[in-house]
Amino acid sequence: MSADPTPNELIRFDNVTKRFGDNTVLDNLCFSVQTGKHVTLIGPSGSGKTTILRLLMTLMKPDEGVIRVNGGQLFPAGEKEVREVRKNIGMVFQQFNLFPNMNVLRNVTEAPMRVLGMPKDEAAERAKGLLDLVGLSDKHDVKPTQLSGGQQQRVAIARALAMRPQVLLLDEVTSALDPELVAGVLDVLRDIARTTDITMLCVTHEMNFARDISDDVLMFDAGRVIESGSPEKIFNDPEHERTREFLGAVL
Amino acid sequence: MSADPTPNELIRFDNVTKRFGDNTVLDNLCFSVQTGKHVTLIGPSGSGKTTILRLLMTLMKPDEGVIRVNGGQLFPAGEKEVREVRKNIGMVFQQFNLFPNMNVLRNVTEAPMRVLGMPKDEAAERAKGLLDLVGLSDKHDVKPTQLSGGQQQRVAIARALAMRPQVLLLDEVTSALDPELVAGVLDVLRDIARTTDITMLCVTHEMNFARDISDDVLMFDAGRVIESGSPEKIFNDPEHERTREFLGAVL
Amino acid sequence: MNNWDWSAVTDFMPTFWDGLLVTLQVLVLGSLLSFSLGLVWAIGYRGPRWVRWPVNLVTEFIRNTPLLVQLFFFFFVLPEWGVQASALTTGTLAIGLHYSTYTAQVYRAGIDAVPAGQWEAATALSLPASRTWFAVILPQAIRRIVPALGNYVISMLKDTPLLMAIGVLEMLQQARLASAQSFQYAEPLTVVGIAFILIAYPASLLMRALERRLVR
Amino acid sequence: SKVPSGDTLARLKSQGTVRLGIAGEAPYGYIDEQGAFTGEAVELAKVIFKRLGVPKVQPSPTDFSSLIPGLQSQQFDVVSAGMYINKERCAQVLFADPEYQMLDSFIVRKGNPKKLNSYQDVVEAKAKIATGAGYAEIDYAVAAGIPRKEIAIFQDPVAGLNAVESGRVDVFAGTALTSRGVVKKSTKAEATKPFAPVVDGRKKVDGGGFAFRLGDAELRDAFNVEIHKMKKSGELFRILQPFGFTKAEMTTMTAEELCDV
Amino acid sequence: MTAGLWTHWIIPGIWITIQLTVYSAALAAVVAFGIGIARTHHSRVVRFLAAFYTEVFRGTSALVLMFWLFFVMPGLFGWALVPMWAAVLALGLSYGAYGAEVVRGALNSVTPAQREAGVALSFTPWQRMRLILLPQAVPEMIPPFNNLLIELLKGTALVSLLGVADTSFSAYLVRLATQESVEIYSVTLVIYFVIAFVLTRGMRVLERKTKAGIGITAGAAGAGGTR
Ligand SMILES: Nc1ncnc2c1ncn2[C@@H]1O[C@H](COP(=O)(O)OP(=O)(O)OP(=O)(O)O)[C@@H](O)[C@H]1O
Ligand SMILES: Nc1ncnc2c1ncn2[C@@H]1O[C@H](COP(=O)(O)OP(=O)(O)OP(=O)(O)O)[C@@H](O)[C@H]1O
Ligand SMILES: [Mg+2]
Ligand SMILES: [Mg+2]
Repeated sequence: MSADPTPNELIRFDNVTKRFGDNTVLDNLCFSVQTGKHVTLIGPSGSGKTTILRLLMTLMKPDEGVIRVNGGQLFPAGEKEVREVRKNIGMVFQQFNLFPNMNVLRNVTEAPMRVLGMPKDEAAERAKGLLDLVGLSDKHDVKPTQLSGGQQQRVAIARALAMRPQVLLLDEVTSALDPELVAGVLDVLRDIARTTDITMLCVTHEMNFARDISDDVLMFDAGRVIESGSPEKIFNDPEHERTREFLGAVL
Repeated sequence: MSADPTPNELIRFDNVTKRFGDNTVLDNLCFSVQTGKHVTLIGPSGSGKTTILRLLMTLMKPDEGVIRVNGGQLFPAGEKEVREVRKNIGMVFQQFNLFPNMNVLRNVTEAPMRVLGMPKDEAAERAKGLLDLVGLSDKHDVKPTQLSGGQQQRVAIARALAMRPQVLLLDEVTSALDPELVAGVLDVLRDIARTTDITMLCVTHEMNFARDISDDVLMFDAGRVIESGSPEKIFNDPEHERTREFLGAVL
Repeated sequence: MNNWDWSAVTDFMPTFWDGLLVTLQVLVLGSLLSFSLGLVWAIGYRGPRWVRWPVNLVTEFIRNTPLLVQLFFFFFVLPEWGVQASALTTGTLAIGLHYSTYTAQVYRAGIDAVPAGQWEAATALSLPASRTWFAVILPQAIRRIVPALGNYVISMLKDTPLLMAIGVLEMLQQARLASAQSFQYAEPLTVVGIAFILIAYPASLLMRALERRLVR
Repeated sequence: SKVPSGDTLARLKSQGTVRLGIAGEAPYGYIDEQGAFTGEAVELAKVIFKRLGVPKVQPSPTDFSSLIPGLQSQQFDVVSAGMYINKERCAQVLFADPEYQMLDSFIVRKGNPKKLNSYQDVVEAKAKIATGAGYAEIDYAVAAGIPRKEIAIFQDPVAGLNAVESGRVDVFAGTALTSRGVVKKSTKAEATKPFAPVVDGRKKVDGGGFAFRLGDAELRDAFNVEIHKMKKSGELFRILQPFGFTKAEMTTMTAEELCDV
Repeated sequence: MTAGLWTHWIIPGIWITIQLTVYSAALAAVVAFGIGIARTHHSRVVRFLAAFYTEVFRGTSALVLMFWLFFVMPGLFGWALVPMWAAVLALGLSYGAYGAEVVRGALNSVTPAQREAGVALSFTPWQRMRLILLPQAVPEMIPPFNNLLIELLKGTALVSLLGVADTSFSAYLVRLATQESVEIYSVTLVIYFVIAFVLTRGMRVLERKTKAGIGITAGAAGAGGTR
């Protein structure tokens, strides 16, 4: 939560405020994430966790404040700069949001080919590797609608990774899944967290998963970070009353 | 369940069969209800209880068999005879089905005025009395959408009674209500059962209510009456294995 | 039917076929124009305010005023602006423009039915706007769009007779010319009326079948 | 409404109004810049019907090709709109004797670049010709050898003028007076010298007259009596002159003669 | 344009346009409810005839129908229609066919339970229609009716081709008198746009009122309107 830039800082929110009408969702928020760290955001519903990810992904704009990613400024900034910065960020959504009109392989190759200008063969090669990684090597030609939710979410993870982002944003990626499909998706993510040096910013209600993979946990409430630290500290010995209350309810 | 007509018999099903496609819902059903009795139909879901009430209300037609109400024949019969017989029957639905385009008072006065040709003043007088009875004397001018479910159901009961039917059909009238609203509606019905000589045919899952008001209980299964008798007998000492099973599950 | 004259029908048939050809020509070109122009409007509806607002105004205006008056407007005004166009061209442009304001709404509804998550996923993958539109959004919107467009093609067919007002020799104008010459009104007009029903009814059956298949 | 029957003149007298079908075309029956009805036919009708005992003339504009059907279906009691008397029309309506005779004229671009002065010129120059819906000029053009399909048809002479000005067509064929009147305000177009169309090798001079329903012979005859008187006294010319008619357009032809050709 | 042209032609023309719209809309409403209700009738024959009507009148072009009524009917059946009434008839019959589909759709959208409640109270089929189904279906019909009304308003311009002196035909005559095409047709388009705007506003008010009548407070749901 320090306010001075440090050399290996990848994401930085400075006094970011976001309002919806009268509802101030983020209130002068400051925080930063170091390169390569896996950070989990926890907090009660409506505390603004999703909003943070959507701001980073430029799906909405803050009302005030500055957001920086990898030195580049996301807000305020011109459309072109934003596009450059955005290429470093991947996101996986709660509802998967695969493109239903493309088969699995094309879902994964589309962006590298069109955005990074990767040749078709190379993109396909890479996509196959990633689909192997998420355990779907036999589903290349299938349309997303023919997959289970868990399979769709694993394709979505592969799709996000295909752009080789520096940061991966994950917003409750298992909460739309049937309980028996959750484990498969979390295993894939654990694998990625372990074997790559990607920076992860992760909103989740799966506290065990958060404990497993996180370097840092940020506890949110009412648009502010009220507590942060290692998962051991946060889960075993929270400082704030609010955190204790929240963990008491979800654990 | 006797097959010979007795003088004070009000409702009589003779070998009634009803099918939906391949599904035989009522299978050569025979039963009768004496004038003034309060009869409760119980049985597992899908056993055909609602179907019996809907046949009586002429909302559907049987495939075979004869249905008589108060000596008049409902099926087979012409449109005009049916309408005459139908005037003797009132029904209260699970989903209330009040008319949203009329206020509470008009919901209750409309049918007596239009169908029985009752003068407006008399109909209003009567309606006010009934709305008193169901405890809604202060809601005459309100639209149904502004009432709670329990209040709506009580208006629906008043509406059915306003036609002075000989028979009142009640199909799980409390099952769409929030638990705290159920008691009010059942109290109103107990009152009516006690103070009037109306014949009641009642489908319910509220076994206590059934025990309170019933003269007879008919146990249905797979489109047949498998057992009937006083509530004491049925609830305390059922003959059939199936009845015991069913009561074990619901009590 | 006291004075129905079959020979008047036979006399009319050759010019009727000419008229039918013109009608179909207007229909095909007008449809293509309205399909593409409508898409432009629809994309405009989603643009920034300074695009959206004028596009809305223009399309509302065109949609709420009669095609017939628009036909006159273009027919008499285009030349004053130095645009030389035949009646047929003017008519096709006018009907295409008029119907583009309807197809724009069809596109809009189809596009709005694509879940917001699809736009967000495209942004998250940094897909350029053109790819987002043509590879992600439109392919999904198309199943709602196609049957509705088909229905407007049928409406357009029924509006082609208006082009007679500026002298386009479509079916109705042919019928009128034939009548003005022979003073027999019943036969040519009846032939044209029946022709419309014979074309429009099967076409609308086809559209309904298509709708059932595509929109589920 | 049912088609009324019986003596039309008596009915008109008792109503006090006669409905006159016009085509909005100068100089026959049109509205002026103040929005009032005027024109040769309107003014003439006012005089004659007053003498027949019908004080009021109610002009009713419609498009040219709807005039005869409108007359037949009782929209109007009489029609006058620069309508030439010819065989086909005589089968549909009764014409009064013509109040004028008329040659055709073309509206062409200023200077008549293609030198189009007759239907024959149009054929030779392969020029694009237009005329009005229901006009007799269609048949003249066809008689000169222009395929019917290639004749553009406009609703009215102003549309024709616009088409000529903009180069959509090379000529618009109409009656001499119409062409002369319409081009008055135009800087880009002019009217050719009047000429007689040739049909079946014969020069054709047309006459225009009032048209009545086939059943209204008595009305037509009464009208004829008046118009003959006015021809003799010169009153007819005095009425027509302000609308651009000249002595050359006065005629002694009868409807009967014109109906034969 | 001179004042004379306005007072003699354009303004009376607007008035004719409004009259035509009102009369045709009234006829179309009668047809729409008649045919629309017939399409929910229990008798198969009635339903078939109603469907047949809808298909025929939706299949043909309003302008062709108008010409047919005006030019052909007198010859075939020996009675003539004033152009104004031929137009009202053509517009009313064909827009009525479109309206019938709206009525049918709205009636079908009332939950079947309401019909059953009506049966349980011994209402006759007609009483059920009048007292229960229609009052609930009408608010649903208003937004699509608004769209049809605008189409009908535009359709009234067709009468100018029969020589009825409505707004379009007045514009046409004024053009002949002044040869100023741009001005007159621009003004005409604006006139139609303004009338359409007023009609749409009126229908929105009507929608709010009828919805309030069945206990729905509009607003969030938004008035459908022409968009
Ligand atoms: N598009 C929007 N318009 C208006 N309000 C919004 C919008 N998106 C979010 N909000 C509001 O912002 C607040 C924070 O929302 P956000 O989705 O960030 O919460 P969250 O922490 O992700 O909650 P959850 O755990 O339920 O997903 C909520 O009160 C929500 O109602
Ligand atoms: N309209 C219908 N079409 C087809 N099948 C129907 C229809 N109505 C009822 N059924 C079937 O008839 C059977 C009996 O239905 P009914 O509603 O009479 O049962 P029930 O005893 O009232 O059950 P519950 O206690 O669940 O209300 C069920 O299997 C049901 O699926
Ligand atoms: Mg969230
Ligand atoms: Mg039931």
